[in-house]
Amino acid sequence: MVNTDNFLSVSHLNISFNGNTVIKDLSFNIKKGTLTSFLGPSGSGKTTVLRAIAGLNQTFAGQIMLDGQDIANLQPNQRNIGMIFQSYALFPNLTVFDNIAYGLRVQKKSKAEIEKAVTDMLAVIGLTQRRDYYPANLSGGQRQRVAIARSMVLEPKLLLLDEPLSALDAKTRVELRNQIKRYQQELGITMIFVTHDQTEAMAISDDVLIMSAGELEQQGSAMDIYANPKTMFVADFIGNHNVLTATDLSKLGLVANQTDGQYIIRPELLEHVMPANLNGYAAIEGQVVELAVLGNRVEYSLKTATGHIVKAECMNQNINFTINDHIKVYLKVAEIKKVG
Amino acid sequence: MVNTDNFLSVSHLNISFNGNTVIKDLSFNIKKGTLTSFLGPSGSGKTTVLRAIAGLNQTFAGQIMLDGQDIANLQPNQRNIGMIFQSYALFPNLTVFDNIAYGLRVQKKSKAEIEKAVTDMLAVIGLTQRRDYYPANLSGGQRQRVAIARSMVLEPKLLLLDEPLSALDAKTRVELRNQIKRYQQELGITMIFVTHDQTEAMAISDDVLIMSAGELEQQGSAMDIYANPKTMFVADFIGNHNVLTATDLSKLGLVANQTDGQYIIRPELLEHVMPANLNGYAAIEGQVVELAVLGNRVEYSLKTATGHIVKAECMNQNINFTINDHIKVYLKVAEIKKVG
Amino acid sequence: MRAHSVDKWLPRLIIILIAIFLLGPIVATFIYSISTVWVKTILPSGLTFKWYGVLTADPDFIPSTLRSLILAVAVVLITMLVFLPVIFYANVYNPKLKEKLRYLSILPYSIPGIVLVTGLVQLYGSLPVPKLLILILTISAICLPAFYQSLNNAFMGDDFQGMFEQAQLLGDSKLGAFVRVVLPNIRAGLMVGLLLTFTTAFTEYVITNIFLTGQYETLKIYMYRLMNTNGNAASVLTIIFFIFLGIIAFILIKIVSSQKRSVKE
Amino acid sequence: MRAHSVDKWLPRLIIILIAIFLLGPIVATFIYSISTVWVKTILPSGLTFKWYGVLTADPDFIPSTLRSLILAVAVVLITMLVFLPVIFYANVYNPKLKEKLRYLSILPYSIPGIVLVTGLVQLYGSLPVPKLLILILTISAICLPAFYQSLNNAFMGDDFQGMFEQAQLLGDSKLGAFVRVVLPNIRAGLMVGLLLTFTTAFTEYVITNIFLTGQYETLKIYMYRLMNTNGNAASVLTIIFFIFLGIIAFILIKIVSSQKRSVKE
Repeated sequence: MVNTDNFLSVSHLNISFNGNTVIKDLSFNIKKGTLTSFLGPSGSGKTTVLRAIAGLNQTFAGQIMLDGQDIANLQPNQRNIGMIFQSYALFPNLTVFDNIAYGLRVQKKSKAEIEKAVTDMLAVIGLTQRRDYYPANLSGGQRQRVAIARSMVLEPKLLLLDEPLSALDAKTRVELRNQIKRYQQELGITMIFVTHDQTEAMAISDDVLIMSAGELEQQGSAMDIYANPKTMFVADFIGNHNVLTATDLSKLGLVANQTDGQYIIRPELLEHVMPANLNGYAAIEGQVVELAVLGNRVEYSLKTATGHIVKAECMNQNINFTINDHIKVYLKVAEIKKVG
Repeated sequence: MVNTDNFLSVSHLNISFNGNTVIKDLSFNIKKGTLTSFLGPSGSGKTTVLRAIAGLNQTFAGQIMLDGQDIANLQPNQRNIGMIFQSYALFPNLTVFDNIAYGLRVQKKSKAEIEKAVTDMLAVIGLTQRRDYYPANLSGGQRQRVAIARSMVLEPKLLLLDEPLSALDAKTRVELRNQIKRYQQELGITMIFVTHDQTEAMAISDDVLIMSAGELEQQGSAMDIYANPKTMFVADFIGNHNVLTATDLSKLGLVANQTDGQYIIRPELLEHVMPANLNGYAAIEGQVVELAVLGNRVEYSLKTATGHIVKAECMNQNINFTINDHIKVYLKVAEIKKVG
Repeated sequence: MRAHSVDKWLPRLIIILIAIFLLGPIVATFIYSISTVWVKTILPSGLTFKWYGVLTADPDFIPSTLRSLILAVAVVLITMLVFLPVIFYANVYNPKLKEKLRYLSILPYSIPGIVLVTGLVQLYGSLPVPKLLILILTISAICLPAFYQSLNNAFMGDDFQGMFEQAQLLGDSKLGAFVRVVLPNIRAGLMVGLLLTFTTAFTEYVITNIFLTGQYETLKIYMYRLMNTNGNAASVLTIIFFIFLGIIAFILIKIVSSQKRSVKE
Repeated sequence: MRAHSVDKWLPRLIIILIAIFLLGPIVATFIYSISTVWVKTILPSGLTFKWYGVLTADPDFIPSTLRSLILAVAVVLITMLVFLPVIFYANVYNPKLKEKLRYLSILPYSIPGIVLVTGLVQLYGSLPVPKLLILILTISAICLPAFYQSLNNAFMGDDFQGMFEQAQLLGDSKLGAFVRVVLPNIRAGLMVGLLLTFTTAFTEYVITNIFLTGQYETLKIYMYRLMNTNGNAASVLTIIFFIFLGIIAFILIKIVSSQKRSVKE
C-alpha cells in the first residue's frame, strides 16, 4: 500500500560509471508534500541520485517507486517529475510566457487553458510584467523563477531541484530560497532540494538527508541532525561544533558519565553571560584568542589552561570582553551530546 | 609629508568608459599596514578603482599617491603593487615553485636567494609539499594561496585583492579569509580587499569603504559602519536591519525625541529573554509570523498590533516560543539609531 | 592620462591592410570586366558592358551553373541529415566521441584534395556506383571541418544537454525536443555552417575536374576554360561569382552580428 | 537497466564510415604505387618498387620540393610575426577588433581562390613587385582563418588578460610577459595553427599555378604534370606527400591530445 510516508521510495540503488561505484546501496523514503534536502559535499552523488529519479541516468540497479508505481523503466517524459537545473536551462528562443507554456503545449492543451495556467503561474512567481521578455533579459533570480514555474505549471508529482541557487549572489539566494519554501507550502508539491550549503538546507527543509561518497549518512529533521549528529562526518559537515573525546571532557572537568567516543558541544550554547541559576551548568575558563565580529554575531575562541581551544559564538550584544581577556563561559551539561 | 594615515591617497578620481562615468570624484586614504575592504554591489566600480591603482587602467583623471610618490604615470611593472585576481591567473605552464619565483627571476635575483624566498613563502602558505605541482593539480583554495604567495614574495608596498574568494566554495572561503587576515597581520602588508559580501568584509577588515555607483558612501571600521550607517544605502546593504520612520517608532511606542528621518533597529538587539533590569529598555509585542532555524541561530519576525513586521534574531538556545505564538522582545532604547 | 601608443593603432592598421589587399583584386576585376581594352596601362582605355551580354548568351553558362547548384544542394542535404545529428549527439552526450570528431576534422587539412582525388580515381573509379555520388560524398567529407567548427561554437554558448533533457522532462519526445528546442537555438551557427558548406561545394574545382575529368563541367570549371579564351568574359563571370558569394557573405555577417545582439540585450 | 538502442551506435558507425571513406583512397594509391600493372582488375597483377626509383631520379623532383618549402616557410613566418600579435591583441584587449577579425576570417570562404587569382593577375600582375611576394602575401591571407580559429581556441581556455597583466604586475615588461607567459600557454594551439598554415601553403595549387603561370613549379604542380605522363610515379609522389602530411597530422593529434591530458590531471 502507498501511504504518504513512502510517496517516493528508493531501495538498494546502485549506480556505477565506467566501473566506479558512485552510489552504494542507497535506500530512503520521502514523505508526500514535504521538502527534503539532499545535503553533502560536491562529489557525494546527490545529483546522480536526482538524475536517476528523473530518468536521465537509466543504467542503475535497484528500485524506484513513486506514488506506488515502479518508474525505473519509464522514459523521462512519462514520469511526471519536474527538475530544476543550476544552469536554469531556459529555452533562449522563447519568451517567459512561452517557456512556461512549453509543457502544456506538448500536452496539446487548449489556448484558453494555457493562457489561464501560465498567467496564474506568472502571478505566483511575480513576473507578470515580464511575460514577453526573453531569458537573456532577466536577472539570474528571475530566470530561476521562470524555470521553477515552467515545471510547477505541469503539477508534477515530484519536483527535483539540483542546486538551484548556486549560480546566484548571496542576497538573491536567500530571497529565492524563501520563495521556494513558500511555493512548496502553498502548492503542496513534494520537493527534493539538492545543496552543499548547510544553512540553505536547514532554512528550507522539513527533512534533511545527508550523503557522503554515495552513501546515506543520516536522515531526519534539520534541527535533529544539527543537534544529534550520528556520525563524525555529519557532525563535521553540518555545524561548527566543538568535537571532544571523553578524555578531553574529563580534563575540562565537564562530565561524570564518561564512556569512550566523541562528543560535540555546539558553540552557540556556550554563554558568556552568567545564568541566573547555575544548577545543571558547568563553566569553562580561558583566554580569548580569536574574536571575529561578523556584524550581527561574534565568533570567538577560548584557550583553556589545559591547552584546549573551545569555539563559542554569540549575538553582537553586551560583549563585555575583548581579545586576550580571560573569561568564563557557561554550558548546560545536558547539552554535551555523544556522536552516534 | 607622508604619514601612515595616508599611505595610499586617492584624490578626485574620475574614470569614464565610452562616455559613461564609472567613478565619480572619489577620494579616500588608506592607512599603512591595515586591511581595508571595498564593499559594494557588483557594478559599483570597486574593481575599476583597483585597476587604476595597479596601473591597469591608465585613462583617468585625478591623483594617486602611494607612500608619498605620485604613481599615476608609472607602468604597472614600476609600481611595486601586487594584485590578486578572482581567476587566480596562475601561469599553467609553471609549477607552484616557478609561479612564486616568477617576479624574483624577472628581478634577476640569485638562485640561492630565490630558493630561500620561495621556500619560506611555501611554508607560510602551507604548500611546501606541493612545490612541484602544476596549477591544474591544485584545488581552488590552493591556487589562490599560490597566487597570493606569488605577489607577497615581492614584498609589495600594497596588495590589492579583487574578490579573491568568489570562485571558492563556502568552507574554503572562510578558511582562506582567515588565512589572508593572518598573512596581513604577520607580514604587515597594506591590503585592499574587494568584495560584495558583507560578512566577509566585516570578518577581515580593519577599515571598510562602502561604494555605490562609483561613489563613496561611507568609510570606517566594520563595526562602526554596521552600527551607525550614514545613508539608507549603507543601512540596507550592510545588514538585515529593521528600518523605521519616526512615525513608525512612535506608533510602536518606542522613542521620545522624535525628529523626521529613518531609524534602524538591529535584529540581534531584540532579546526575547527579559533583562534583569528593565531600566532603559522598551518592549515590542507581537505574533511570531516567520521562524527559520538556521542551525546555530534563529531568525524570526513579529507582527505587531500596529501591523509592523519586526525582524529579530537570536542564538539557537532556550527558544521557548514557536510560530504563531505571541511574544515580547526587549530592546535598549539607546540602540535605536538614526540613519545619517 | 596617457594615450596608448603603438600597441593601439598598429593592429588596426594591419587589419585594414589585409582587407585592402584582399578587396583590391575584386575592384580591379570589376573594372576589367567593363573595359574595352586594358593592357599595359594604368587605367583602361574605355568602358563597356558588352562582355556581360557575351557571357549570358553562351549556351554553356546556364547548364554549368545548374551542375554546380546540384552538387552544392546535395552536399548541403547530406551535411544536414547525417552530420548534424552526429555532431549534436557528440556535443551533448558523448564527450569521447567529440574528441574523435576533433581528429577527424583535422584530417582533411592533412589529406588535401590532390591526394584524395588520385586515390579516389584508383579506388572508386571502376566501382559500379555513379561517380557523381562518390564526388558528392567526398566533397561532403571535405566540408565537414568548417561545418563542425560552426556548430561547435553554436553548441558552446548554452547548456544544450540541460535544455534537451528539460524539454523531455516537460513531456516532450526526443525528436520533439530536438526540433523545438535544439534547432531554434543553434540556428545562427547552423546557417553559417550550411552556407560555408554550400559555397565550398559550389566553388569546388580540383576534385571535380580530375575525378570526373571534364565530364561534369561546373561553373568553376567553365570559368577556367573561359579564362583561356576570353579574359574579359571570364572577368564578368568572376564578378557575377563574387556578387553571388558576396550576398552569401553578407547574410553570414548579418547572422553572426544579429546573434551577438540578441545575446547582449 | 535498459541499453540505449539506435542513438548509441549509429553516430559511431557514421564516423567509422567517414573515416574508411577518406582513408580507403590512400590505401588504394599506395597499392597502385607499388604495382607493375593495375588496369581493370580487382587486384594488381604484380608488385614492384621501381616507380619509387623513377621518381627520385627525376631532376625536377628536388627543385619543386624546395620551391614548395620556400613558399610554406615564408607564409609561416608572416603568420607568426604579423598575425599572431594581432590576434593576441584582439583576443586579450580589444573585443571590438576581435569582432572584425571574425568577419575577416569568413571572407576567404566567400572569395575563393579563383576569384582572388583573376583579380590578382589584373591588379598586381604588372606592378614592379616580385610576383612571388604577392603570392606569399595572398596565401598568408588565405591561411588566416584556420590559424585564427586555432589560436582563438587556445585563447579561450585560460584568463590570458589576467596572466598577461599579472606578469607585468610581477615586474615583467610587455614583451617579457608575452614571451614568458603567453607563448608557452598557447603553444599547442599555436603549433596546430602553424602546421595547418604550413600544409595549406605547401600544398596550394590553384593560385600558384594561375598567378605565376607555371614559372614557379611547386611540388603539387609537378605532381599534376606527372599524373598525365606516368600514373604510377604520380602515385608514388602522392604516397610520399601523404606520408609527409601524415607525419604532420600525427604531430597535430599528439599536440591536441597532450594538451587535453595536462589539463585533466
